[in-house]
Amino acid sequence: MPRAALVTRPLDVAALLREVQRPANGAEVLFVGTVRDAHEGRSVTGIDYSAYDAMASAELERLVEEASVRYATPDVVCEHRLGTLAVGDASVVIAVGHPRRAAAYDASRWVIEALKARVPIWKREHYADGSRAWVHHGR
Amino acid sequence: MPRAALVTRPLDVAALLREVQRPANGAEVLFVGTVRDAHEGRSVTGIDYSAYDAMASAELERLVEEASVRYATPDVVCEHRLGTLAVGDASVVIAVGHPRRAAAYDASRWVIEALKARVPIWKREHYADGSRAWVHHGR
Amino acid sequence: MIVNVLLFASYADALGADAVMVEVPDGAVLGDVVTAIRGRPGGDRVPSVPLVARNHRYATLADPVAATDEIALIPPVAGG
Amino acid sequence: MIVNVLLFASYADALGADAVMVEVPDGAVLGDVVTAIRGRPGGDRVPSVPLVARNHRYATLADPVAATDEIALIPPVAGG
Repeated sequence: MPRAALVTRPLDVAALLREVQRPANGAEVLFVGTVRDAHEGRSVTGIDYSAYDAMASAELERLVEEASVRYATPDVVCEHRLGTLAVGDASVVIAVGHPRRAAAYDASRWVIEALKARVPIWKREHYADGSRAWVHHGR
Repeated sequence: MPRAALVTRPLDVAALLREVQRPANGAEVLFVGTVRDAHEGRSVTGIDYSAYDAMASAELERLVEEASVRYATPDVVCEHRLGTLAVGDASVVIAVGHPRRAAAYDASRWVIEALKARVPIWKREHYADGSRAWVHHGR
Repeated sequence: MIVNVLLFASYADALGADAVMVEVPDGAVLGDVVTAIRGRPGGDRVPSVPLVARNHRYATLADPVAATDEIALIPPVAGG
Repeated sequence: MIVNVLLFASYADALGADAVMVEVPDGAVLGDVVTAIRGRPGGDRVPSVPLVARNHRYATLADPVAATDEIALIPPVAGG
């Protein structure tokens, strides 16, 4: 069944992969978003992720349900981590299992794009010079 | 650095993910191919994977090198398992790390498609009725 | 009626609060709530047509508002 | 000259061997090797234009062959 969650612990990629593996599936695609050490030329040391928890959970759940219907597989799982993350930490994992690889890739891509467009989560970057700033996508 | 290998042990997805994580990367995409329980309407109980070992290794290495150049990232790793696999076992894992998610997805997809087109690996399916048959893609 | 409005991220910083109470006439729409918020100190940093959520779903500024609704102004999202 | 040709999967099953030795004239091309293989018992199950590899790279039937080359006939591949 599709499942989504906001968590404050490190994401367990192997566990999320197992969750979408079924004998009918021939392909699993995992997307892992990680904190980069640079953004628009500035040196980044970490990111605070915060959310409108109740709505972000609901929106993320609606989103994996929609992906499940759209791509015809029950095996769509997404976890997003909140709190202060260091460079290299995984902020989001999307796991999709599907009988066919093309659909597994497409569903995975659809979930991350929809998440970035719709789910009320914000990030504030910490820079090497000690300053911090809220980051918008597509800015 | 790009790396490819044919192996006869179970594939370790978490280790392959770690191999492509670097501070400059914001996205990792993992593709996992697994043995399905059915193919063209027949019930499958397992698959023997065999290869022209020397050439398959060389071709797989050329392929990850090419992906690395084509998609401008050193973080492309592929392992393919050989031997007799059961339903649910992972036969291939492709891990790509990249600063940008779109390129990570594209590189991952390119590697699996090229692998299926070019690398001299063969599979013989075992069916529930006890018979076995060599399987061709696109048949 | 009094409506409680949740603020997040850059909007919370701008208004100096995670939530503010605003008074709007009965029969008001979400646009009226936004106008009230923008009249507060720091409210000029909220755009005139921000994303707005009502009861955990995106809504439009023409949608009606009730005192029992959970209203939130949603700064540009940046998950992933 | 004598050329050793590696066979795999369905081709190995067809010829009943993982490798066969074939004799071709000096100056022969890979197409001559394929013709010789196809004349063996079971060789009719090898297509007239199969994939062929020389020294671990795909080659064409017009490419020359030397006795020291590692030649292989490659059945339709099915990795992944």
